[in-house]
Amino acid sequence: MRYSALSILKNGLFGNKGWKPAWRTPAPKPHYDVVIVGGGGHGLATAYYLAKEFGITNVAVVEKGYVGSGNVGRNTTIIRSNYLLQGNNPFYELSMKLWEGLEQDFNFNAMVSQRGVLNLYHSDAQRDAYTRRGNAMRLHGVDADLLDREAVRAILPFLDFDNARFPIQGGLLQKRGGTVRHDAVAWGYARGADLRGVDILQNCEVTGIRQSQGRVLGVETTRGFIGCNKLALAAAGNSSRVAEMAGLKLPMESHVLQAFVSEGLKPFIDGVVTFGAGHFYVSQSDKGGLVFGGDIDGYNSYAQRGNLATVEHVAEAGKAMIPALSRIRVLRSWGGVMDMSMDGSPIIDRTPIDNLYLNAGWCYGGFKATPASGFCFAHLIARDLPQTTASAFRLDRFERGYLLDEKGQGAQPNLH
Amino acid sequence: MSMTLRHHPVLGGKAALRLKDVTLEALPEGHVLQLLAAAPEAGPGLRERIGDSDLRPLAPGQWLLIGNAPLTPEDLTGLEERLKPVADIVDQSHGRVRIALSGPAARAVLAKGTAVNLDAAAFPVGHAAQTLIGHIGAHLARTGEDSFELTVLRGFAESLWDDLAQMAAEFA
Amino acid sequence: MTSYRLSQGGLIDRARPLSFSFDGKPMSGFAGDSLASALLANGQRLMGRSFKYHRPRGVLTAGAAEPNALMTIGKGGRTEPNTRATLQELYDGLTARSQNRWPSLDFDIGALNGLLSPFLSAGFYYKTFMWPAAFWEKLYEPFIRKAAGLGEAAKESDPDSFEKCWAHCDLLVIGAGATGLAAALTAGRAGARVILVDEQAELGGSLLSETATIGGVPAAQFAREATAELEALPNVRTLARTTAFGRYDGNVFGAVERVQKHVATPQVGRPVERLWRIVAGRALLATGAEERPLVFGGNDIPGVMMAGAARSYLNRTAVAPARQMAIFTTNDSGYALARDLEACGVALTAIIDSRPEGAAPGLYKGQARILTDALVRDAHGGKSLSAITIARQGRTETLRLDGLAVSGGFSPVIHLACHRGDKPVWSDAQGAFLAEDRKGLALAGAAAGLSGLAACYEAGARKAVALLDQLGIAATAGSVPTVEGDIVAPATKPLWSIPGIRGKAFIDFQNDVHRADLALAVREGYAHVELAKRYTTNGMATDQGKLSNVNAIGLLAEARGVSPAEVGTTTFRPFYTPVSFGALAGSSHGKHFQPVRQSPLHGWAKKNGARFVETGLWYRSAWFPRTGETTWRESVDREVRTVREAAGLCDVSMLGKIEITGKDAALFLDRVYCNGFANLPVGKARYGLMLREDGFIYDDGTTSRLAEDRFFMTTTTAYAAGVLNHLEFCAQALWPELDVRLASVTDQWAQMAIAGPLARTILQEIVDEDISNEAFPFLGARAVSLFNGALKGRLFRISFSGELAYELAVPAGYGESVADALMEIGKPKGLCAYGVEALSVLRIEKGHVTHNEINGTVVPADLGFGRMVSAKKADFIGKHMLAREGLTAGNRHQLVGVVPLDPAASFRTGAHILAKGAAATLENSLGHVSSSCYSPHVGSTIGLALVRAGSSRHGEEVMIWNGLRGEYTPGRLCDPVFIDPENAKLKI
Amino acid sequence: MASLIACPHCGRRPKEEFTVKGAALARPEPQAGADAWFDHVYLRDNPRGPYQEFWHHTSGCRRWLVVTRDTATHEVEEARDAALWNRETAR
Ligand SMILES: Cc1cc2nc3c(=O)[nH]c(=O)nc-3n(C[C@H](O)[C@H](O)[C@H](O)COP(=O)(O)OP(=O)(O)OC[C@H]3O[C@@H](n4cnc5c(N)ncnc54)[C@H](O)[C@@H]3O)c2cc1C
Ligand SMILES: NC(=O)c1ccc[n+]([C@@H]2O[C@H](COP(=O)([O-])OP(=O)(O)OC[C@H]3O[C@@H](n4cnc5c(N)ncnc54)[C@H](O)[C@@H]3O)[C@@H](O)[C@H]2O)c1
Ligand SMILES: Cc1cc2nc3c(=O)[nH]c(=O)nc-3n(C[C@H](O)[C@H](O)[C@H](O)COP(=O)(O)O)c2cc1C
Ligand SMILES: [Zn+2]
Repeated sequence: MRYSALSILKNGLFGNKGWKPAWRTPAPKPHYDVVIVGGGGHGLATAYYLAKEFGITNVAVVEKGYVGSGNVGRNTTIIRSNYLLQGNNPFYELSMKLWEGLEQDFNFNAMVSQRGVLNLYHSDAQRDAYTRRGNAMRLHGVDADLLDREAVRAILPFLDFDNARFPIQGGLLQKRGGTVRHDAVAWGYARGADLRGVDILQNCEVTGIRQSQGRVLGVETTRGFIGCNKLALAAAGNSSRVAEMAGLKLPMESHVLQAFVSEGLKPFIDGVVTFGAGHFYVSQSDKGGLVFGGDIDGYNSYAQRGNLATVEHVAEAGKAMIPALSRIRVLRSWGGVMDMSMDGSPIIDRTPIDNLYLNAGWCYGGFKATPASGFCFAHLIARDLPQTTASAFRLDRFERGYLLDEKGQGAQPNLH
Repeated sequence: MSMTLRHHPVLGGKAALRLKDVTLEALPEGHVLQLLAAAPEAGPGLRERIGDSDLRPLAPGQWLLIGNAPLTPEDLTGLEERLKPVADIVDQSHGRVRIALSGPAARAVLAKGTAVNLDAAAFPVGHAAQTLIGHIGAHLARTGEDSFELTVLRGFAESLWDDLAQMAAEFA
Repeated sequence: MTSYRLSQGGLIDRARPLSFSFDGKPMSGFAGDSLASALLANGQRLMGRSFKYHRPRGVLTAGAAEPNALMTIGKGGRTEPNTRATLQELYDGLTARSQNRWPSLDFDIGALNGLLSPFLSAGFYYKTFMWPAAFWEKLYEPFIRKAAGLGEAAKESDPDSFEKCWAHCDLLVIGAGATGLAAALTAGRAGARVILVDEQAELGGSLLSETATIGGVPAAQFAREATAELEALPNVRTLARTTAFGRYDGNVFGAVERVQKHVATPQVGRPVERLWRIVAGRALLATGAEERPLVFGGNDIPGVMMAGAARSYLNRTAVAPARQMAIFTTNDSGYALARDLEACGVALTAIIDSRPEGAAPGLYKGQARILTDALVRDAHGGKSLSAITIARQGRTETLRLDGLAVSGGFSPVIHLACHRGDKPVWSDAQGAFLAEDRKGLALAGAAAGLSGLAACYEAGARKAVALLDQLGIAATAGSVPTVEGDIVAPATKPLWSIPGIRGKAFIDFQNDVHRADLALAVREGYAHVELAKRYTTNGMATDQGKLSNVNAIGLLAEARGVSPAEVGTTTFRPFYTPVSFGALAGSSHGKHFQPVRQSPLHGWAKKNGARFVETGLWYRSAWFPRTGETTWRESVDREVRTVREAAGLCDVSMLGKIEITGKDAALFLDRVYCNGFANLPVGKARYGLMLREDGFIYDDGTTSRLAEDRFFMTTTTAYAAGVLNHLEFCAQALWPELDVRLASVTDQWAQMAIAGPLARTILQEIVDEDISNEAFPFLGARAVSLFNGALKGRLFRISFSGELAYELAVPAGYGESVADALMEIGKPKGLCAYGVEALSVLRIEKGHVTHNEINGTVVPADLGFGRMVSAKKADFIGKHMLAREGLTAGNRHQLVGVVPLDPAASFRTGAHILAKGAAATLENSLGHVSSSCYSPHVGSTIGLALVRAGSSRHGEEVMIWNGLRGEYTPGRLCDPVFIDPENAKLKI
Repeated sequence: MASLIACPHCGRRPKEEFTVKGAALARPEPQAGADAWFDHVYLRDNPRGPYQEFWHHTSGCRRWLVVTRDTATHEVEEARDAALWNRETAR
């Protein structure tokens, strides 16, 4: 069923009784060509592109909860391609390009909204770091603008320019950055994949990986054994646990990141702004809530909830950046569990086990990567060759010393 | 070359802040010595070697020795000799600044900064703890039922003073 | 006018009239009124407009769950959008404005959306607005964004202050109704440390709205007497106007106290809100129960109200919600309202009771017509209720009236019990979700599903005893005072759906989610409770589903043919009610966002006219302009030249300084630095590189040996704290067997660099010892006597600038005086003060690195320090990862110098380096300029850069590419040392 | 967790006073070999459940602790001085 203004009109006139489920609820088949673990953005996008771009449709996505119950449904929805390193930037720009045509592609309005991402700087050193970054972007043909203080003031006059502990000196702006409606991404990919024959199996937790002679045979799940020719892991915050079922130990830790939404407000702030003198970033959803967040809590966690101290830190930085936030009330806080990798960059690679593929380590930045991650992972699964822009995301880079460390923090995940 | 050397106490310009229920005052920059024992569990014999100076626990195997009078280099060497081999001394007389907080509201003021439970049962007179007061680290000692002393890094002293003054404002 | 003030009764203070305004209209109320009760008393039942359809809305509740009566109060920086009129106390001069309407509350164009509602069903926006693609950002989205949101926030800063506080107790009691008061009294009398919080302006909970008597006195009076007793106990702290908003790990509760939200002009020196972090030994939730609305057509029309709320307005604030009322109930509690309405003289047309059997016999003695086995199917009216249609035994009947009170049963308020992930359990008997007692926390009273004042009181006391017992505190429950006139309402079967509804039947009032939306969600496959929430937005408004969630779950259960237990709830999360940024931020904002760390030489720098720059928490002197100098560059160039030609003095006090003692100190340093330290002679300093365990450089600095077992380490300013943490880690967690003791002495010493050819001459005037090159050669380090023995300091002959230079450390309190003295001595010889800008130029000219280069991705060899890495040592931090292929590869980024081909041209840090003639692509980027400056010595801009295989590229022509600024500068790579490569100047 | 960590030296203190480093792992012997070192520096068990990690009481006694904490419930089971841990467990 195609979505359009016309279909809304037609259905509206008949009591909205004619709508069909966005995706089916099939029973698991005994065997698939490809089984993807994780019905988050990446798993669903992988299934979608496997079917659409690589013609592999005998695919199941197994999800332990409901579609989008993981980080795709709990992130702060920021998309951008302002990466520094050669191993990263082209990949994220590919993702941005895919976002730009996504909705028409999968016939679902995910509200891809390029209202700009502005990173503030407060010191010469930060300015220089942003200059380096902005130039890396420009070199790859990505839009980037370095704004001075007055240019920032012109866009956001209500930031604290005059009484700040760390005065704002300027900012790096990516105009094509912005936000996307998180849930709609999961739903759009799920619907798109389902239409092409992919089985989406909700409430189906993978509890074991059956192997024989160095090959994966399939997965044990709460809904029985499901066989497959190829097994693809896209379990975001639970990657270590799933990989462990295959005997792999990964270079990552699971950490909790909190996010927040305020009460609904009339338009307050248009694009995304990040504070350079503390941990805070904010945007306003199309529904009117200010969606914001800060740094990770800093300790290993699988609990999907955070700590009051972090809440306070975030609010402090928020009010320091925008004094007018003072009387705005925060409605809800929640947490998401992400795999924080040892260099802050992701992994899309084969594993030492022949037909086992890994997509993991997205830290707090994998939402923006969703389309490219799905596309590149599908490419790897289908062709057994990395897609060029994702060729640096190797699993053995730690052992071999080819790290992708944008922040230079080293092998301590909670510092990335 | 002979010069008149002037000592600049960092809170020297601050008059005591006397509010109705709480008083805030900068204490003289006398001496603050950090005593470091070889092992955390060391410490016996310390008291005998230093006499009845004000010795406040800082961390396992570490103490602050505090007094209102500055020490001469000779005093310091003497102490160092006496403490060997039990503990080493690092002179922090200039690196740490003390602020006294007293009055019936002193506890309420501090509770705005520290998570240490200041209940008399949990933190009796003579107790000390290194802790955060808001965003600033300080060593907190209870010197009386209603009086406390804070020892803070010199660089943060003014900020801590300002914060305390703000926290005390409602008790004016 | 339909609602009105009763001539007598209530807890309001009729002697204290207050004036306020609503949408500019002047009105009046009394002390003790909420904004909502005052509006009702003024006959203002229309209080807001809904989110999507702009339906006219009146107040539905009298408490925290209010979804409709949200308004903007205050002015300027005190503007508060979305304020619940039900919890806002009235004060004199309060200004309130309605929201989400244009041009006015009465006449709102947005209400036209209601006509389009068939096309605006749940999730419609996911299905359209996709063509043409460019229209989304230009047209559709801006329109949607304007329509979205409720109140409008101010863009001004807040003039008032906020603060935070810690508190500790044995027992935290949340909610001060009968249950909470009983618990607090029991625990307080036993001597336990008790904190009792309640979000209402006054303690008492539903007792304040109650007409029953307790111990022979009216319930409200009982509450006041109990409060007085609690306030007199030194071990009890009572906090009214305080909402516990979250339960966190370790039984820490977040609570926010509205200290001065009920006054027109907050008193200066006191916060308007205070954030409490309460560390509770044990906690008791006595948070009561939320009455559930019923889902019939038009259930949102102003004049429809929760029965408990109607009781509260009537009894507590003496306001009649309407003139002609009916009650629609599924349980006995509706009859309590019936009794009270009649007592107040409000006409009661009928009680519509969904139960075939009706109320317990003898419970109700009033006059109203009672319709059992009956349902309200639809309510009618526009901005005010005018009639209801009742369905009973297949027949319908219409009643004309202006007020309808509803009670669909009760949902215990269990939020806080579920914040740490515990799932509530559906109870068929209670027709509600209940939470279980957990370690550290229990529930009692209505929050645990109990009804009846006596039962609640008894339970509160009993649970308090049990919780204290777990802490080893003995308490006794005492006897329950006699309760008279209480109508106890046992749980009844929930009523989810009502057949035959014509109008819109709302579930989530604020977000305009109605019954058909949920049905659609199920039809489209979003039937999981979490998906249904997200697809319809049910429960996502400012009230977080307090009224709507359980009804939605019941309806989903019916639609899916399962029990509510199987549907389950969505996740309870903080905040119980929304909390302001102000409260969460406390005083940490503006200039007080972070503390200031001040150098002991700050005063000296200020006197010398320094311009300061924030560096971490420090303020560092950046440059020292002199009269006539108009740009910072002029001053910096002069300072640099002066240092190279005469001498300069720079404040380096903010370098991290660590004293390391103990008999294994040297061995320890040998393990934490990649180069050797064990053989460092006493009296010498050495430059050290500290690696991370992964082999990359962590920090650098000099360490001097002051005695066999005493070292003095300096770190960079930025990494001072991190290095000490790291060293402590090594000493305590890795090698506790070593005798090594660490103390930060950063604040103990004022440290100044005296650099330049005349440095020695100047310094010798205050240093008592001989500091000639022979007596005190390069890298000498020793204690010195100053001013003829007046002061002891430490002197290090080290140089960041490449000139003859020293760093002198003196006790911080004397720093300013010593610097003054040096300036006085040095001035005639040309000594100047120089700041970090000049320092940076000097070090770039010399090719010295900082964290611009040590950026966490470089290994020693990248910076030309390969030979410093000891091959002899069996172990040091970082040794074992260094040999990896990627860390030794020839094309790694390595340190080089870079200059423009044309000396008049310049470039900046952050520019990329491209091979000459190479296309401008990221693949072609060879690296970047990590530091740059104008070098008076070289006479052009110079830079340090990290460039692929850079050390073998000296002499190569490149393009210095800065597309961000449109600057493309042809340049040449060169040796990174621009001055005195032989280090001759250091050794004179 | 945690809102509060019971420092064995200072008593219960809030998270703000601590710095977390990550898994409490014994450092391999210098000659342990590349695989052991790689495993030590980069690979983590990352369990859901009880977990030992290094916490530093930065704004308190400045001792490094080994905290045993459940990563699913955030319940802290034990916090002990890292030197003690090192002597008794790590070797
Ligand atoms: C608070 C927060 C804010 C963020 N903000 C941003 C942002 O602004 N921009 C950005 O780019 N990124 C952001 N991120 C990161 C981003 O959300 C993630 O990187 C990304 O969503 C991860 O990919 P995913 O969507 O596939 O993950 P998920 O949605 O988490 O998908 C993984 C799925 O695997 C399932 N699963 C796990 N184990 C099993 C099993 N054994 N069996 C079956 N299924 C299993 C999970 O239930 C889950 O649904 C944020 C993350 C968080 C937590
Ligand atoms: N069947 C039932 O479940 C039921 C239903 C309705 C009423 N009742 C009656 O209500 C009374 C119950 O008394 P009770 O003491 O248990 O409840 P209560 O409603 O009298 O008191 C609860 C109090 O807790 C406050 N509160 C709730 N959450 C809070 C939070 N997070 N922070 C601060 N304050 C918070 C409320 O504002 C209220 O003042 C009895 O009379 C009982 O019969 C029972
Ligand atoms: C971008 C974004 C916007 C959100 N806006 C709201 C909102 O307006 N109201 C609300 O109640 N929750 C909102 N949420 C939070 C969700 O209710 C929910 O807490 C979150 O998706 C995590 O799921 P969980 O709380 O069920 O674990 C939002 C979440 C995201 C990611
Ligand atoms: Zn401690």
